[in-house]
Amino acid sequence: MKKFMNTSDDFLKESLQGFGAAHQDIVSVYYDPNFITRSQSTKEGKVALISGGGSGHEPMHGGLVGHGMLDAACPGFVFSSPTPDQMLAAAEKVDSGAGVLFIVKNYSGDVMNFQMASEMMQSPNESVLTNDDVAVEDSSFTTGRRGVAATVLVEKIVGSLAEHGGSLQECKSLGDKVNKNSGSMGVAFSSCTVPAAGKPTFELGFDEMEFGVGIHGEPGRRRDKIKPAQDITNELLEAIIEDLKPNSNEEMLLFINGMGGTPLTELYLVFDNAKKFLDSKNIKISRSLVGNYCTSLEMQGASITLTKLDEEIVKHWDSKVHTAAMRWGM
Amino acid sequence: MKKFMNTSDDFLKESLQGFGAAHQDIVSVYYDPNFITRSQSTKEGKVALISGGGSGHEPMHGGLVGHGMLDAACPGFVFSSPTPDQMLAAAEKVDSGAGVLFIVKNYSGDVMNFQMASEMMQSPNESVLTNDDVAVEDSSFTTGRRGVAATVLVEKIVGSLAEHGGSLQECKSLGDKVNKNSGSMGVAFSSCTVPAAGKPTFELGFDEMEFGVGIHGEPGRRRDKIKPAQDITNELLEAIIEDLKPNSNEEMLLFINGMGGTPLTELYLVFDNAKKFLDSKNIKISRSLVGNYCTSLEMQGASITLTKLDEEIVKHWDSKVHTAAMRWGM
Amino acid sequence: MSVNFLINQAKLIQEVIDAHALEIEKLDQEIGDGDHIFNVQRGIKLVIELEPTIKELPISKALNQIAMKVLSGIGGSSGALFGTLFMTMAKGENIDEGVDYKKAIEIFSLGVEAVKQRGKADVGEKTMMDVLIPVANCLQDGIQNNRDINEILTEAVQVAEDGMLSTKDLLATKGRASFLGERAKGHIDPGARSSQLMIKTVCESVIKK
Amino acid sequence: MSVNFLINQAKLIQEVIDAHALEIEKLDQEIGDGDHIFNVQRGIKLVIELEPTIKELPISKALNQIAMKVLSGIGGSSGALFGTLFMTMAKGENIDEGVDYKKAIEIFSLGVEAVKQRGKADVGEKTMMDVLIPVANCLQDGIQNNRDINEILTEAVQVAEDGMLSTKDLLATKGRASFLGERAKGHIDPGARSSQLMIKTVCESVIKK
Ligand SMILES: Nc1ncnc2c1ncn2[C@@H]1O[C@H](COP(=O)(O)OP(=O)(O)O)[C@@H](O)[C@H]1O
Ligand SMILES: Nc1ncnc2c1ncn2[C@@H]1O[C@H](COP(=O)(O)OP(=O)(O)O)[C@@H](O)[C@H]1O
Ligand SMILES: [Mg+2]
Ligand SMILES: [Mg+2]
Ligand SMILES: [Mg+2]
Ligand SMILES: [Mg+2]
Repeated sequence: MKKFMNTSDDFLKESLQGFGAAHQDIVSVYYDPNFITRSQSTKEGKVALISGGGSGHEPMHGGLVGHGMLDAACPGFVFSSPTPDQMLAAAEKVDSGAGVLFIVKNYSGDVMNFQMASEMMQSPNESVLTNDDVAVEDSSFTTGRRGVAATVLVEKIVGSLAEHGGSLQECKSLGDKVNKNSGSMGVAFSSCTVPAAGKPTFELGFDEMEFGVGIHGEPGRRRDKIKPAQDITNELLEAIIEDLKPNSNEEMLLFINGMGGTPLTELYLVFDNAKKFLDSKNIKISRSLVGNYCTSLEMQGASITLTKLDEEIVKHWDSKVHTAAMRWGM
Repeated sequence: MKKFMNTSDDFLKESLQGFGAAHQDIVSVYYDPNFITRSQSTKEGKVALISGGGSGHEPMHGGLVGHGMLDAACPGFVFSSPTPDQMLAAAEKVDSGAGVLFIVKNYSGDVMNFQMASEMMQSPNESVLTNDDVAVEDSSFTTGRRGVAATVLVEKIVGSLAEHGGSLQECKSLGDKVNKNSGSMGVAFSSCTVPAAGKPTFELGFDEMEFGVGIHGEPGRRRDKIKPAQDITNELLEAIIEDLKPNSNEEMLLFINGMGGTPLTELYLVFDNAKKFLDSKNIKISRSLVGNYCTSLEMQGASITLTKLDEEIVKHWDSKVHTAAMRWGM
Repeated sequence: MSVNFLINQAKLIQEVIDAHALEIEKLDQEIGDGDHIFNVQRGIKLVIELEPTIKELPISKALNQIAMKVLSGIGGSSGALFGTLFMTMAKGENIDEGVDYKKAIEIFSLGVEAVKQRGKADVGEKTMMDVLIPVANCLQDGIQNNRDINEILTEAVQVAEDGMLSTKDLLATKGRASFLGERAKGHIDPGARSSQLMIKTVCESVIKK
Repeated sequence: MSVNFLINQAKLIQEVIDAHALEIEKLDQEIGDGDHIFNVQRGIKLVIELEPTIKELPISKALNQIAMKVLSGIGGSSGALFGTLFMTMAKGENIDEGVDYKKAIEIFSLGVEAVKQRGKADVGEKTMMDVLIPVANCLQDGIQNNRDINEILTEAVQVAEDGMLSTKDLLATKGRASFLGERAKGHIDPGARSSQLMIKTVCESVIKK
């Protein structure tokens, strides 16, 4: 395993320390229990947004803490959900009386830990559960679908509404809507290596890819031979479109997300290929995002997310934001 | 080779197309010859900054075109310097009469091609040559040192001066100063693969790293066994400090740059380790940057850059910027 | 059941889990995200480190401290589930007046019921519940029918193993493995394996006495 | 020397370079950035594609178009250097009135001198100059001494090969390989190899006639 690390035990802590030191103007980092808040306290009457999840997906969620987005993030160990004490400590710090909205990716561990925190909390709180990964079949009898890259979009859009004075219920509703309007699917060219494990989570042949991979290296729909980018892009988009069923001429946001080990150059190429395909389907891309936002350690690969837009979503997407990883308008 | 690509011939073009489509508000992309300009034309009397170099280092330079930074960028083929016709076409588009400053990384190919463009141009122009890579010995009898990640800092800082009305000579002087004040060195954990080559540029054993690597995968000072991050960081910093000879309590900018395949989590860990070392040397880090800015395709690794700060440099570092890859204040 | 008993069991469990670490790691890599073994190992270590803090405490307080440590120190699904198990056991009625076999089985069963509520998974969904629920049932049955405790525990070891093995051919409907659909078939659930090993360890150590 | 001759030479060179592509690629991977072979191959292809555009042009215009194509189509060091070579040759005095051996050698030598200015590298710095300069000198010497052209060209082939081989043990002081210091020793310079192959191809094809 080749990583910039000293020991796997210190990996998370040192990374958090570096993050905190590099972005003192935006965030404060707390330890034992670990959580990240904005460097300025929540203004009175503003709903506090808290997300969290296993580490290894940076910049999500710590890099998304700041004006117009999250109030706090709770990083678990690498790929392990955080624990209720982290969420409670974070909530205590950032709750200004208007309630707390938890943004939770749909994994058993995350869901259960956030639920326990929610039950232990005295103050009003709600949760938005993201489950945008169309690689997995949805069903109310099972855990359902995974929450992946659309979580970033939910955090941006709901973050703006909270900043503009939206109530806890309004924030939850908008979060649920953005999640429902979104579909994602990813593909991996290489595995990632969890520091504590020291070896790759899975093995891929030199000419293989994992189609529909999860953000922890969970197996996807199938293992496939590697293909031209246009073919991969088309197949990902077909799966997403089949799920979202957009109308012709529907306006959408196209998000090309890198898994951590794929450079921007390739992500822009995927964006190009995606646009060609979507143009041919009369789907209008009126907003976009390209970059490494919801990653899987050093995994090579990318995911595509499409989100149906309406006036409210566009307004809150465009509004200003100031976090370590996403910043515009200020 | 696993890449998001269709054919190696179309790699650059499709990537540029995606870049242009994703950032229409900031840039315009031109083809044959290829160059990228701001979507708005240079305001009268403002010195035009043009950089360029081989592709494969994204977001440098195209992602650094925009308000407060570059006016144009000329992308060559992957790892091949661009050609004079690109620079001439770009200059023609963005020169508003106050002259053109070329920012060129010190490689024979880049230097010669930019020189030819400069000689062919009618209007006033100057060049800043960056050569911050301390892994290579400096000498006036040889090509000298390579230009690497400090180029990004030069572009930001000089970009601000140009925006604030600095003359061509003033811009050149500031660029030379920032370059002289900067030292960089990198380490690679894996090779990169040039699309046209289809196989890795070099081979590294499972426990080896290339210490002092160049941004095209050029060999560095030595091949070494992989070490704890703190050791690697210390050695890189020692080499840089030996070159820059900062005073005790000198204020510096610390830039941890990813090579493309190393995730943010690790870069922040390196930032932490670097801060620990610099604290012990009484070097004050008063500005910082962490991320993938000057990359080498999908190479795993990182480089560290230190820049001595003074009031002028800090002012122009802090001023607002609006490019695809670097944005603050607006 | 005493605090001392709990700590000793944790130490025995540590040995057994460590001996099966690679196997459990591999199971979670195949149908999960690979962290289950580290989660479990970290949890056990934290519980053992609690010894000086809890050894003089009444068992309800000790169990509660263990629960909090497990809950805050593990993370992931197993942290929430094992945390819930101990939190519920700590709330057992009158346990500070002594915990005999009957009481121990009672509070364990209450704990398993709470875990079932927390994870909303029942038998047959390819999780640790395929071990925990049958074991709780077997223990309760045995004690209600006044059977010999060694016999009951011996049966529980077998039931745990059967439950664990049964997960192999199941389709997962809860937890991370549920994302795999048919592809999860043919793999034993990591949480079922670690729970089964813990139950086996505890039961056999008690039988030995 | 005619436009037709230039195009035919480009086609011959293409065959030879393609046959040595892997070798040249490896050389630039060892002490450069690996793109030299692609740069050269792209350049040759572009020149050959110019055939319909330039075949009726006077040689000065044809050479100039070749120069511009090489300059704008290759990039990197070799694009600037080969571009400079052709740009300078295109400027040769009175070449549209016919180019005999003497004239050809004269404009080639002027071109090499311009390349030397452009790259600021002389013999002994481990670049293509270790081939180009000795070859230009050998050709000029030969023609000034009125030696037999076949003899001159045969010698030039040998001089090119010696120059190319000499780069192996040199320390590089110019170009990308200069970054390597001692580590560049033991490797032949890719630009020297490609230039040598081109010179060999041209000379031998002329000798054959
Ligand atoms: N909803 C659930 N109910 C019961 N057990 C579950 C549930 N979800 C997961 N598990 C158990 O948790 C185990 C995985 O634990 P672990 O790897 O520590 O957490 P995570 O899945 O969050 O990475 C699974 O093997 C399964 O036995
Ligand atoms: N300053 C120079 N003068 C002469 N030749 C040079 C110079 N710099 C580089 N070269 C030649 O160029 C060759 C490399 O060309 P190429 O790989 O196409 O460009 P780059 O080095 O920009 O990648 C070297 O092998 C060397 O022969
Ligand atoms: Mg986990
Ligand atoms: Mg090159
Ligand atoms: Mg797991
Ligand atoms: Mg080269």
